[in-house]
Amino acid sequence: MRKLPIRSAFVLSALLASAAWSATATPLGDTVVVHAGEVIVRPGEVLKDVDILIIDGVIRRVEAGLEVPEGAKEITGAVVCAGMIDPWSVLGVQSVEVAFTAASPATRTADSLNPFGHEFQKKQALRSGVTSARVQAARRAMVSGLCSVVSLAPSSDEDFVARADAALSVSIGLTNPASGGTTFVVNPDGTFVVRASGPSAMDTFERIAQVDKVASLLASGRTYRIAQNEFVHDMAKWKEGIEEKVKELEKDFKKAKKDRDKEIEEAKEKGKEFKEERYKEDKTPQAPKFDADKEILAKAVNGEIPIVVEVHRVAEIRYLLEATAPFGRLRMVIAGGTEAGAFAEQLAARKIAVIVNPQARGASAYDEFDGHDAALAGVLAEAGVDVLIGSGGQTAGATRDLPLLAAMAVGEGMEADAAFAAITSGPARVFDLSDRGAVEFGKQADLLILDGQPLSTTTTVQTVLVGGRIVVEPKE
Amino acid sequence: MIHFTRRDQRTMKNSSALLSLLLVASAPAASAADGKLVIEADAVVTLTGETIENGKIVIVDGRITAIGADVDAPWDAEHLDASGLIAYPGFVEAITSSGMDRPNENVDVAPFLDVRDSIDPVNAYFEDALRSGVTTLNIQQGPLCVVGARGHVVKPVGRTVEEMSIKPRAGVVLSAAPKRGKSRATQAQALRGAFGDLRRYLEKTVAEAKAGNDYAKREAMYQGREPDEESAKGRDLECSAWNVEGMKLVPRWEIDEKQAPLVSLVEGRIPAFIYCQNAMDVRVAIEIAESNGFLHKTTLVVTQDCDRAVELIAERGLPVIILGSLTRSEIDEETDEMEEIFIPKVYADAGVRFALRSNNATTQSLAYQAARCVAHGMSREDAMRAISVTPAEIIGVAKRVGSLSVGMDGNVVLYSGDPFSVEGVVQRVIIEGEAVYDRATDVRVRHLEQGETPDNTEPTDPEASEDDEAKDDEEEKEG
Amino acid sequence: MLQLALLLVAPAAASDVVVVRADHLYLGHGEPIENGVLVVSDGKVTAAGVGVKAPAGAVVIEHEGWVTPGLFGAFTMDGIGSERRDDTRPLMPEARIVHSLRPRTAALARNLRAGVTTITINPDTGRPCSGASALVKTHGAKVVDAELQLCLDISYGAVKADEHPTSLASLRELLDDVLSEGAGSFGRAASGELPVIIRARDRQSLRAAASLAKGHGLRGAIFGSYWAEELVDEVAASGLGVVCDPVGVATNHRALRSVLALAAGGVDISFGLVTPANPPENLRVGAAMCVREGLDPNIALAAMTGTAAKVSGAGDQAGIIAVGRDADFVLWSGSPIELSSSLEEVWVDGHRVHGGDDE
Amino acid sequence: MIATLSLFALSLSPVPHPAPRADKLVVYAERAYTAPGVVVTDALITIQDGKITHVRGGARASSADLRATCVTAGLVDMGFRYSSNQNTVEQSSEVTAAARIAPALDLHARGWERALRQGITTVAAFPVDRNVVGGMGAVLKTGGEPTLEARLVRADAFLRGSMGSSPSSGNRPSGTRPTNFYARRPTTRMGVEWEWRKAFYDAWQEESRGDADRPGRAELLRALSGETPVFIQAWATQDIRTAVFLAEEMAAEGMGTMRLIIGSGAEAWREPDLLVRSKAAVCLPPLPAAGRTTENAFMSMDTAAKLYEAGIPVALSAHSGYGSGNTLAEQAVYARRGGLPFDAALTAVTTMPARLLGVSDRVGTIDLGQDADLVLWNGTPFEFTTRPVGVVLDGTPLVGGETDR
Repeated sequence: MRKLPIRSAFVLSALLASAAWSATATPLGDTVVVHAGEVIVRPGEVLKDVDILIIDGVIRRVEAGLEVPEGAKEITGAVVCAGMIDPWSVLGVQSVEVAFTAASPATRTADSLNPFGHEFQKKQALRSGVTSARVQAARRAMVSGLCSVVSLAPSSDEDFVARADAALSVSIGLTNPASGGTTFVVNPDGTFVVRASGPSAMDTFERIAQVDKVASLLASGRTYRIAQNEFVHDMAKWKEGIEEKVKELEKDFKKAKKDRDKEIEEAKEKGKEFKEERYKEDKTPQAPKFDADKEILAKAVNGEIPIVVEVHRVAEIRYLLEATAPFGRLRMVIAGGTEAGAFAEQLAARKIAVIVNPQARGASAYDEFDGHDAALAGVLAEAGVDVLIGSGGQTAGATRDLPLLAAMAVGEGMEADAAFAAITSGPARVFDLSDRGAVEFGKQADLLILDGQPLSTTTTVQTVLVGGRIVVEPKE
Repeated sequence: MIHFTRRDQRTMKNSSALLSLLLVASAPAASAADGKLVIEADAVVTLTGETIENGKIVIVDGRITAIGADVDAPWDAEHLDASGLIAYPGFVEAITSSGMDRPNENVDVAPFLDVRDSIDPVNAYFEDALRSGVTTLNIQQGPLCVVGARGHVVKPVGRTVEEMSIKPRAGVVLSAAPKRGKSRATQAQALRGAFGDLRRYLEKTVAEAKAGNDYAKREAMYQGREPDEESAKGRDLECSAWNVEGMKLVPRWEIDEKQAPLVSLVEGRIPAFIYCQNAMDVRVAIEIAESNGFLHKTTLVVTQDCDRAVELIAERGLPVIILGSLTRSEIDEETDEMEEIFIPKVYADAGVRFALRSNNATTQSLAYQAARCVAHGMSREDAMRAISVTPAEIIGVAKRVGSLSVGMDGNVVLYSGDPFSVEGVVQRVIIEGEAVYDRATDVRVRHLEQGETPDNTEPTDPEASEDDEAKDDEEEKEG
Repeated sequence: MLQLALLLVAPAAASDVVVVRADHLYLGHGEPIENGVLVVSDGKVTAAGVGVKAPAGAVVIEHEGWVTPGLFGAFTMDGIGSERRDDTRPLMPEARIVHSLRPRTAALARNLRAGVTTITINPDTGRPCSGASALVKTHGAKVVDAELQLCLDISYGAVKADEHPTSLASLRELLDDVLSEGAGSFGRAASGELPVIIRARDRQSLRAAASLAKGHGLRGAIFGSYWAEELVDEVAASGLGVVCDPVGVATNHRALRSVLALAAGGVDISFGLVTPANPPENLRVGAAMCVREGLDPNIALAAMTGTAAKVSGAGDQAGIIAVGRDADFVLWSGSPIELSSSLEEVWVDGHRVHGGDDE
Repeated sequence: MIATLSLFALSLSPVPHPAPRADKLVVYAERAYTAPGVVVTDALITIQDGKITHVRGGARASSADLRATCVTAGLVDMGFRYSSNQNTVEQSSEVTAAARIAPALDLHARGWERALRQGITTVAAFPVDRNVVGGMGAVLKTGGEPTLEARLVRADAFLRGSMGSSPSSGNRPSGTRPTNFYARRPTTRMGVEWEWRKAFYDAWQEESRGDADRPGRAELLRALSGETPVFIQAWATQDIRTAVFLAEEMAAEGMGTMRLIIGSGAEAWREPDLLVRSKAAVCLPPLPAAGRTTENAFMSMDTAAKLYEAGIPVALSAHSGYGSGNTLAEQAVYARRGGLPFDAALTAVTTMPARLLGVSDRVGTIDLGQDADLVLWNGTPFEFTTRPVGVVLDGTPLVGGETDR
């Protein structure tokens, strides 16, 4: 039989230990005070020797010499920072759902989330300090649908999905891994070889055509919203008209009745059939046909939700920026952006955030990564672009390595504070998670207690708090 | 993407119309004189009441009129001497898609269809059901749908569906697990879309009716008439989750036949059976049922690792029907250890009512499934309940079948011994007072259990047999 | 501090003498030396340690970071295009991958930029014996050793459906037979003269590799660590080192556990590169990930340098900074274990070949 | 009445029990079926160093480490499929009598653990049936240290091969371009039988002529002489007949009397006289739900009983291990439902396969000096309502089921 590897006791929220996702965390009482040697309040802003007061899972105070309320649970740590947020993940989405390609704007990742899946990967991600993630199913579909932000240590099943429909996601020109094929080569000696040609990329025109499609989808969303607004307007107008007409009819009713009786009389006399006078009024305006997909597109066009576009190559990025320029309220976020460095200034000017995955690529990577430059995150940040760092949205296990990815970006020239912001406050801001991403008054107490700087290899995450609950306890 | 067990399909494939006809034809010959029958057995296991030693069951006109050790039988009743045998109520198959021509409809949302049009009364499946002591079957469309056809509860005898019928329009199947060509997200989207469409359809219908009335009023005024009396031929929507104001304006018969069954569903008038393949599907199933007001009429049809969502199911008090293998193993990614889980026990321990389903009529019949529960430490009573009373309750026929008591259908299965033991086999089956099965004259039992090869099962065409072989091999691989 | 003994007076001053004074000097083994000094002359290391005096006239570089030996990339397939393996017969012991090497290839330059100065180029696995690997410097494609290791594969990957051997039993028998017969390269492997690298893809083949090595007195390495967690004792007893499967972002936990278990069991480990499919930057990523899981940082450093060279049978030629050895080293802004550290300069044979003033 | 497993109750997981096997272990059972036909009530079985050292009836449970309602010897599955992988068979020749299965065994595969969990402690392992003569099979334990040394019960226990379509399907008829060896292999049943006959004749003649030795000859000769049994997969009637006729032809030619075991002999019931005449034994495949097995052979619940009544040695198999949903205990229940007496069912899953594999001196019964392989049941074995709840292998408790209420 297999040897049982000896493992240190690792206590985790019951969510992960048991099958159900509703967690019964270590009871802490309602009040927690964290005594910290150093608090990274937000990237670049560090307070030394302060205490953090948490009441009912929310940060109430961050100050030195705090008086500990009676009955409060006290925790001490060297460095405290906000829980990390992976802005580009598939943790909790099964690989078959990630690979699926037939989606529409109204398809919801929230529906393909498996609260019972990836238990171990979630546990590992939490242990490395990631407490939330934006997840996207059907990644390779041109329109992937709505993505969700999940909490990796939820306190209840409602809490599991932190934001069900956080943004609309689309992608431009991704290589379809199912494409390509095999060729059969017979050698002179009669032996044969089967050669796999590997997946083939779309050509540039197809990719550009996808940008067109995305732009026309957005336009259709706008048209839909306009039609809806027009209908509301027309309907109000019509009702007004009808009300007036009714008043008129009521006023004229006696006369009409008299006339009618008279006409019936006359008809009888003449032995003719009585003919009703035809009633005419304005036609009722017709409501535009409900379209679930256009509802979502309209929201995106209106900036009610962000739109995340995975796009990599120069040609598509250039055309995308051009084609989306007319949509003034669009809140666009670029994911991937392998060759986005060339557009840094434009991106900064239009306040388009870019989610970079600074992972090194081998020669077997798809052609969209041909222009991969490890320095991208640094280059963009330097130009003032809002850079987020994500684990790439392909493998659930990658979210665990989010802090390492941020460290890699630093190694390739990004400022350390910017890299830390790219996995905490940045994603929180871009995806409207106003209660996360910083250690300050009013935020949800998603905190990491560390023995060193958050991006260092040798730092250990000792305790993780989510909503004030301990979900990772220190190793023995 | 729930698959029918291969065995189901094979049973259907091996069906022999001839054998079934023989059986069906022989049934009326044994019918009771004037519809009165007395069965005298060594023991009568009623399930809901006491077990009666040397008991009698009196069946008049298909219903049980008396049951007990000392009951008076009508003087003119036919006597069935079941000495040496034990009487049980017939078992209840909680859900099945066997016994009909293709079990799945390709259209996503098709509650306007009815499985009755697909049921094949001479399918050998029904004969196999009798042989394994099943007297009630809930036939529903298969799991490859979004919203499926309406089902039908039948008994496994009769020459037509009408003769077989116990309860028509016995529910609608929905699937939270993706059908072919759909992902979980698009399946959920389609499910939600079906009810969204329904609601918008009703709203539009009401709005049109209202606009029509208003117009008629104005027209009357213009023409100098008194407006017609408004006649409310419809009634309010009785859905606990959402409402459409003004449904009184729309008579029910005016509702599109494609939408009408869904109206019954959201009003909780018919049961819903929702297929769940994995635990994650349970969440979607519950959400759809809850947000459309039919959770209280919902049964989850569960397979694979759905038991991981047992707390969710228990919280809502939903019953489940367990399909497929009763055991599964889980491997811990961190420790690499394997754990074996006996699925019914997980539900039982969480207080979830569950029904079992057979995987085939020979090696994994309903009685076998229940016996495995006993092997895994559950009580005989609980195990027996899972194939009789519970499924009868779930499909809404508990007042007629699933146990033996006065007033219930005269369905009695006479066993030679304990149905859970290796010796206990079905000797006779009586349905609504008619003796419909006798092991002594069962041709197919000699084929399946006693090795006798009926001539027509021997492959005659060598080419055809090659094909079968290839298929078998393929199936082996799949297994 | 053993390094304290290295109080050598550097040879006479010359214009080509370079002295690097670093906050942290790591020699490829042991612990890093604080405030270490490295003296290079004529492309060779002439002194290294604490308190080494700079010869007069030498160019002195003050480095506020780390200096380490050039990283060692085990098991690459760089610079050989698609000619990775000759498929005509199951045993090709005398085939040399070096003849497939195109010297001017971007792949070698990429290694260099990642701090990897020496690599082994291996014929692809998937045949019982696919030939000899080569030891190559990534700057200038200098072939250090054209016949470094004999490459064997004892796993299911080397079994073909339509050619002998089709079974694992025959595969094992075949390798046993040729090693016992001892002709040519097999004989040199069996005598311990030529190191081997044996591909193992599952627990069964790990065990088979260990027993093959034990049975024939082979030295060298197993390539493949994924399933090693439970077999550390067997591997340790075989005397073989392990070239671990590449570790990168999202590598699963079992792979990490196996690396840690091997290290804990005293087995010499290095990280396989498997370039160009796997990027050379992953060498540091793998080391960092293992450190985060609990691997001793010094073992992780050695697994990229000194131990790595040793495991691949190149312990005498690469991997460490020592007197008389080629002066191949890298200047980092911090410890290479920290991914936030940047590579600043790469020196090969006493010359700066990447970074520095050029950038 | 309900089994209590005091030791397992604490450690229910399937992990190896930390207790070293040198420790003494005492097992109590209300009934111990120590051998077919022998029942010891209130039995106390003492185990030392992995062997059974003492069995006594009328004892009290208090001194036992483990308690169960019933105990049998560990089950033996001689049709175990540890893998479906073709790399277990050397296909570069159709006849590879010298091939050994041992180096191809993946002792870490889950199949072993799955078999152990259902009470199977000993199995036969052999190459996948893609060759005519596949090679030498071995007998192994399903648990313990995952090394061959620890698990091997008997190496070279039998010569394994196949009749019927499995060695010929997928091969190409001659006339196609000979790109690989599939073009020269048999494509029909007669080709398969010819390979068998040729292999034996060649071995015999080479030996008679005193030709230089070659791999496989010794194995074939030992098989011919009856020294090692010949285990031939033959599902359908025609293949069973072919196997028997082959053995009879060899005997008639004076080349020796083979000990023939028909593997997966679903249709053996159609040829009882032939099998009795040739003294062949039969290992049955798992019972199919609708009667038809692979090769379209027909089998029913009473097949085992029929063979038993005809006096044919019969072993049951679940083809447990890789990908099988069947359990061996379940096969015994079906056989009993088909009319096989309890003792015969116990024989068919313990002593008979042990005898056929030549390992009955170590496994198959609970007797002094036998390996301490036990199955602990929560009731009378081979009933639908009972199951193995614990397994002891070589004196070490390795598996505990979930607790029973």
